[in-house]
Amino acid sequence: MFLQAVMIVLLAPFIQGVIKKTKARMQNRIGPTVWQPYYDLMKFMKKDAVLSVHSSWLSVATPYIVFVSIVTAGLFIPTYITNNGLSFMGDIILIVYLFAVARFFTALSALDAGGSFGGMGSSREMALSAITEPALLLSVFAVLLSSGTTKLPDFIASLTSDGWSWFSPSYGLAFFAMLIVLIAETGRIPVDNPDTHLELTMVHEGMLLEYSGRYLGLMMWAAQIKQLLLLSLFINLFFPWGIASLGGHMFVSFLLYVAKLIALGVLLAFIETMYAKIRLFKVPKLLGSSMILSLMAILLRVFE
Amino acid sequence: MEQWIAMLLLISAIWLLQIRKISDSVPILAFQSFVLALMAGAMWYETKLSHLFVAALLTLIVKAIIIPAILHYTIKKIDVHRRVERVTSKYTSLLIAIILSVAGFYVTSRLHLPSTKFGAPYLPVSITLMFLGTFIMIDHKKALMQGIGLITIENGLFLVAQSISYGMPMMVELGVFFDMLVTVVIIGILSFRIHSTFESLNIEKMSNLKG
Amino acid sequence: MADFETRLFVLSLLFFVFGTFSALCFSRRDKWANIFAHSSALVGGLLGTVAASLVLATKQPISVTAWTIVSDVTLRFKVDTLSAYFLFVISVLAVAVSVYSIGYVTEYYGKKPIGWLGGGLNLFLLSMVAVITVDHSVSFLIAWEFMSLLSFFLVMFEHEKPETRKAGYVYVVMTHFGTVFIILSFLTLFFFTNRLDFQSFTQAASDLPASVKNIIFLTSLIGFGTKAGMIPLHVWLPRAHPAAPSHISALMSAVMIKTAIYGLLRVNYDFLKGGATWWGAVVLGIGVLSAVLGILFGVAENDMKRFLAFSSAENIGIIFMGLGASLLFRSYHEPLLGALALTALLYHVLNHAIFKGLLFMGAGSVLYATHTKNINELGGLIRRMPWTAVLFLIGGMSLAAFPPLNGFMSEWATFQSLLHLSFSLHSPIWKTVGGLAAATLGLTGAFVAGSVVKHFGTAFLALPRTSHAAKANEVPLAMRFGMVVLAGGTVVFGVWPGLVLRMTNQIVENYFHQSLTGHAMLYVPFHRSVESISLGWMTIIFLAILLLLIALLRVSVGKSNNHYDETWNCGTPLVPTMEYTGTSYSHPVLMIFKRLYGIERKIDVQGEYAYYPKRIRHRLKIEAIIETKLYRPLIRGTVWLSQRLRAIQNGNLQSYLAYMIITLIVLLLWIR
Amino acid sequence: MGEVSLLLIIPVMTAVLCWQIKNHPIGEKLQVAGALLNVFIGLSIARNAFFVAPVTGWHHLIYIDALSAFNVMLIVLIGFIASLYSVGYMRHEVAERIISEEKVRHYYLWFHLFIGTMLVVSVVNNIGLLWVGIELTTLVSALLVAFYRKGTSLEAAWKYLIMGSVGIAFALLGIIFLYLSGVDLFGESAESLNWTVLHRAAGQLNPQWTLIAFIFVLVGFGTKAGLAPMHFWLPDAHSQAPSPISAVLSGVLLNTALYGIFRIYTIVNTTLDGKAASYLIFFGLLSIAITVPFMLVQHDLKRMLAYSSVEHIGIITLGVGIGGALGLYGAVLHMFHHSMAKSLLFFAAGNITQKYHSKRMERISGVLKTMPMTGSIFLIAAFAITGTPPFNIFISEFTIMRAGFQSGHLVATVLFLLFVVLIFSGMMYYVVRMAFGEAPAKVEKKEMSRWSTVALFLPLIAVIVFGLYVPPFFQEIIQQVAFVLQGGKS
Repeated sequence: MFLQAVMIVLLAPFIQGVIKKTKARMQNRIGPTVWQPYYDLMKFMKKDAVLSVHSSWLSVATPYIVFVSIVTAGLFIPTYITNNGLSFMGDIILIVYLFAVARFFTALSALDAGGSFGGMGSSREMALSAITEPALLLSVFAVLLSSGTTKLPDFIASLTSDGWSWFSPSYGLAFFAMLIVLIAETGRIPVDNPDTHLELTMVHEGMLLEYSGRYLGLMMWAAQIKQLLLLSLFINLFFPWGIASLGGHMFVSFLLYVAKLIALGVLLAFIETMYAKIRLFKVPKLLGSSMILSLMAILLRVFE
Repeated sequence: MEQWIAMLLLISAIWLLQIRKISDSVPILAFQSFVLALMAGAMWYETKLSHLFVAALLTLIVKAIIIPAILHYTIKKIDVHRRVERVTSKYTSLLIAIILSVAGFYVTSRLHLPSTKFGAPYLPVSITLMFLGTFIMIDHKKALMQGIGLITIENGLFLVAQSISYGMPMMVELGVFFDMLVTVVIIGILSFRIHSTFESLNIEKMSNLKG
Repeated sequence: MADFETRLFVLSLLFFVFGTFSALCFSRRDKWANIFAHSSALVGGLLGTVAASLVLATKQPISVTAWTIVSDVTLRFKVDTLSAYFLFVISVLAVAVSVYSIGYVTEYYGKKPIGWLGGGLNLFLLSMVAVITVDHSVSFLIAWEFMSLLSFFLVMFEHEKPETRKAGYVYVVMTHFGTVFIILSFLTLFFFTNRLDFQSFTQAASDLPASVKNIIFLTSLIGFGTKAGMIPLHVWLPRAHPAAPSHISALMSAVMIKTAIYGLLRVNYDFLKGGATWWGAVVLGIGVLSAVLGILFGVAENDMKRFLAFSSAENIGIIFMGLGASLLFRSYHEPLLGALALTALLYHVLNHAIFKGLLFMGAGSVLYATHTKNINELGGLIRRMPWTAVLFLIGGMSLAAFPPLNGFMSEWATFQSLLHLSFSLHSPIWKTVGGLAAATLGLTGAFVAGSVVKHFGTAFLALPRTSHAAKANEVPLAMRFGMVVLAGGTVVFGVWPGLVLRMTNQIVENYFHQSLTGHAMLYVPFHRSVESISLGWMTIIFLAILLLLIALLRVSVGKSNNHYDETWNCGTPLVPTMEYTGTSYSHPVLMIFKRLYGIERKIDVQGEYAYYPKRIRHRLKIEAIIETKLYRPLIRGTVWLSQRLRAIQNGNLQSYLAYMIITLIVLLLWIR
Repeated sequence: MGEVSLLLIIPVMTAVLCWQIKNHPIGEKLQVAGALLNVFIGLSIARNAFFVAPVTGWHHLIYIDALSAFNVMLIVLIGFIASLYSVGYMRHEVAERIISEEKVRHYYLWFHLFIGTMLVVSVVNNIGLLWVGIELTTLVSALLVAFYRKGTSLEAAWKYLIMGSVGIAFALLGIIFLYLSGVDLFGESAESLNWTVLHRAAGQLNPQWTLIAFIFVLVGFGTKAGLAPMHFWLPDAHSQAPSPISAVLSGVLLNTALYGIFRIYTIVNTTLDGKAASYLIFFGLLSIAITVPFMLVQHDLKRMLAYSSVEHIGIITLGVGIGGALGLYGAVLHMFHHSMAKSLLFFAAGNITQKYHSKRMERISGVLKTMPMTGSIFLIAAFAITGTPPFNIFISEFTIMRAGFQSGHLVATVLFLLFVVLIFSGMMYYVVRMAFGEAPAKVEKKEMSRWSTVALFLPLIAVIVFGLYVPPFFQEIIQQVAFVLQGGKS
């Protein structure tokens, strides 16, 4: 478990870098190196922090809470091994709610300083999350329905054991449903724009506006980890092939896992360059369509 | 004989509906009561039941003399010589009266009650009298006329009481007479007060208590 | 052994009685009334807690016969495991609330009769205990209405405010309507069993014809549902709860509406013992409806207590989901799953009682310190009242079902039971429904989180918006202590589900002959897989990682040195009016769900250029569709009709006489 | 035997004395004393009737069984409380210059005569005399209704008198028919109207005659008892009379009229073996239903209470109609409970109207602030009268509902429940508005006189205690009365 914790923490910035790099290339820019996020984080950690005079202890506590709760959630998500021996204490529901905790504190800290940008971002985030969360759950359930458990390791075990049924249509639908949710949750275009601070468009970044130094670093790191976790969740729900159970040939599966991550990252970057950001009040429709997809997936699964 | 009496009673009741002045009602009422007394006398003559005689006597005294006297006094005191006011027109009221009489006869006929020795024809008449009495109260707007309607109803009662059941037990009859008397007196008192308060006996003025 | 518990139970009742009378005796002396009333309530609560836990431990029911009311109606208290569980909930809340009140009622000193308030509180507790312990339908009805009546009077405590009077009226009428339905269901049971005591209901009711069972089920559902505040019968709830004094609202929201759940369990599990499948579906549907609509209406609120009231409706919805699921499982003969669902709902009953009590107390503390419940007039309280802030935050997190607090545990169990509708039942409908229901539960969870952020953020963070908020002071010790008790509860019952399971299993085993195991971990062995959750361990890991992180940062880069400066506000100094208000916070949601709110939005811009306005007024009129579309027409129609009907009494004597004679003639024509 | 004559004489004596004694303070105390004395006598008679044997006398002119005794008990109790209350009430009226002192003496005169007439009604054995008594109550109480010589009170009195007399006349016809139905059994003798005799022979009576007799009696006495649709005089009279009189009218007079109906009903029902019950159920339900709109939209406090009386008379009638041991038990219990609660309510309303100088409910608010005692009692009574637990009315209403379900009158019972809850919501709307809130500025915060508050307590105790505990001896009494109503056979 400790290994996994370290792994996700260290791997997250790399994936972020990969995505940024790919994007840059697709926009015919050289772009920073894939290691850039690591430099950023180190820089942030060293820098002094400026906090608002109006802010309370909450602003200081939040980054730690957010970071830790996301890392904790990471321990329950299979990455390159099915079972790291922790799954008895949590399942997908706990994961979703740990993410919710992180989001909750982020939104609170955004209000702490009293600026209207923070409030704007926070209120948008919470409004969108109210639709993202059921969409995520629904798409996950659509997949889990086949194995009848909310425990991811058991699910993956059953999935790998009784063959990988990618071609069943319900999987296809669920796949697209979850892809939409994935984009929304990682705060990427067309739902949110991660590299802007323009108040009309931003959602997640707006909440971090008052942060600087180590606190900002932790927040961004946490965001990257969350992105990694969602990607690996996605991967293991849909392409769990080659994943090792405890004591299996770890190394191979680890390499496979990284490869899948990179591939998915590239895909995300691709999508991001293809589309433009849509209006805030269009987003619910998008997520709605995701829910419809997962509902259809469930129906197909049920009535087949 | 019985037929005649019955007819007279009916006519007197309908007549009460047709009067022009309130003061006219008093003699008609007296006449009605007199006929009633006559009837009681006749019953006594046929059945030789002593208390029927007493009843006849009481009817004569109380109903045909005292009560009209009281009413007359009241009317004089309030001096309502004016014309009576009706809800319906004279002819409509006549029509309704006829209908009510028919209804009364019909009702009693379809009750097919076991007939008694004497005065079988009196039953429908008495019920009709009650209907007509109530109609008098409904039709006339002058408060006093409702007293008169009431007395008509009571006459109808007496008709039954005397004829078919050969009168009630003595004590009850006395009580009833007493009540009649008191009622009329109180009606008199109240109509005095009403007249002094409302400057009229028109009960349509007295419709402030609604809902 | 049992007689010891009996003594404790009777003693606790007597303490409530004593509290009532002593408070009334001292109604001249506020201080004494306060102390006597609430201390005796406290003792009564403690005794009740002990008695309840003993009964749950030993499974020996308490039975006390008080007296005979009329011929065959006896007032007897019988505490079996189900009653004991609810007794436990009530008593715990009684303890916390009575401690809290000692501080809270000081606000009313000299202004309002403390004696009546304290006495009312005691009687209210007494009546609630009676409701869940009497075992005869007539005495149940008496206790039930007595409870409603007392809560009505307590709601009316600040009857100078017109809206309070309106709330009280709506409340008392709706609860009476509900009672009528309960009476109907009892009478129906009586019609077939020819007895009125619960004993014979339990024996006879299970083998009634199906149609009769359906009638009983529906009437009892409507009857108890009104009190529980299920949508669409909830309209009294968001009115009455905010109107009452806060410690009373805490009791009403945390405990009183739970007595309805008790009633439903009694009827469905003890009396009817199984019925049609659609029962579960109906309850589940109502649950989903209540949960979603309840919180959606709640999101729009800027009044703390109104929001909490709406969220009570939402939580009732969650409880109903559990109930519906358990009924479904029962009708499909899935004992283990039924047990899980029943546990989930019982667990949530306790949890909701605890955190909703805590939150209402928190709102009460804010009210006490600032004399306003409107969050748009608050702000920055976290610095003025740190204790209240933290406690309120804990309550809010538990309300939003965040691990490691208790709210999460029961929601997890509910999630599991809903999901296993689709995992374990074979009918395709339930497979679909289960997933959807679970998703809606997620939806409500997210909305709750959003509203909690809104309320905590607006009321406690950033700059104070008014002088009330700026001059607020921390509340007295007693109030804080009362809240701390419940806050402790949220943590303990979160990380140690075993405590609750030990109690609920006693009940669940009666009905499903199955039980869930667990100490620090809730463990459900299904035939296909094993579901388990352990917040205790999760917390430990969480803390471990936290410490590790801090330590690492310390050693690698040392302590972060912070500078403090003005919030960046496009270069202009930040003033409170620029802060995000509650209204603006919930605006996106309102826009997304326009249809539900019947929003009337008016923006009028003054000034010659629209882009350089002198003044902008923005009015947002929100009304819940249920009231406008359902209730208002009904009421208007009734009044209109009765005004027409009143015409028969037209004040005219002649027409009255006409009625008489017509009646007579008709009757004479009627008879043979 | 002497007791009974005392029972009838004392009220008359009191009346005359109050009228004659010019000294007002003595007079008012004296009338209270008289009423109190009568309570003792009445209760002792009642005790004999309940637990020993029916009291008879004056060669079978007097016959007091459980039913009569029950009525006597109610009359003396309510009478006493009302006379107690009248003291404070009338003092206030005099102080307010509304009436003069010798008008008060007239008031006491008529008041006690009124009580006397009602006692006569309930002790006589002969149905004819019973009729006479009821007519007398009409006449006397009409004068009391007209007590304030205002236009409205005269109007009310006139309507009351006329409708009452017409109804009574119908009733007399009914009684004559009843007499006829028995006359060929017993021949013309005073005995043949004694209801003991009739009752014994109920089996052989002529069914046609008895049925039509019952119809006339029902419409007739029904008018007096305020059964819909003959009730229209009732709200006027009850709202215009002085409050203590309203209490007596609602609390006792209606019961007395019902007593007349039930007496005859027991005979008729035995003759027609249960055919008559349906009429009672119909009129009972109609009376409950007809009050609903007037409760939902109402402006006058005392009218509202009057309508609620109509409702409760309906409930009692319904209970008797439903019948069976349980139904009758409930009905009788309801009689008692209604008298207590309603008189309490009227007394409280009397205090309120005197304090606010108005019966218009929109002018009344914040009673709890101006008169905490009266206000809280008013609230309790209001909840009690609408059948809310834990107060007495609920017990009886629920018993009647039980009986309804037991005897299979499901529709009637459900309708009954529906109407009751509608009435509750109507009444509460106004009660809440009156009791709570801020009082108008001009009204001073002070209870009415001690007399006016003390009188509230006796019924209050009944209202509260009997809701939670009906003492066994009282249950025994109710059993007895129900037994009589059942026609002596269980």
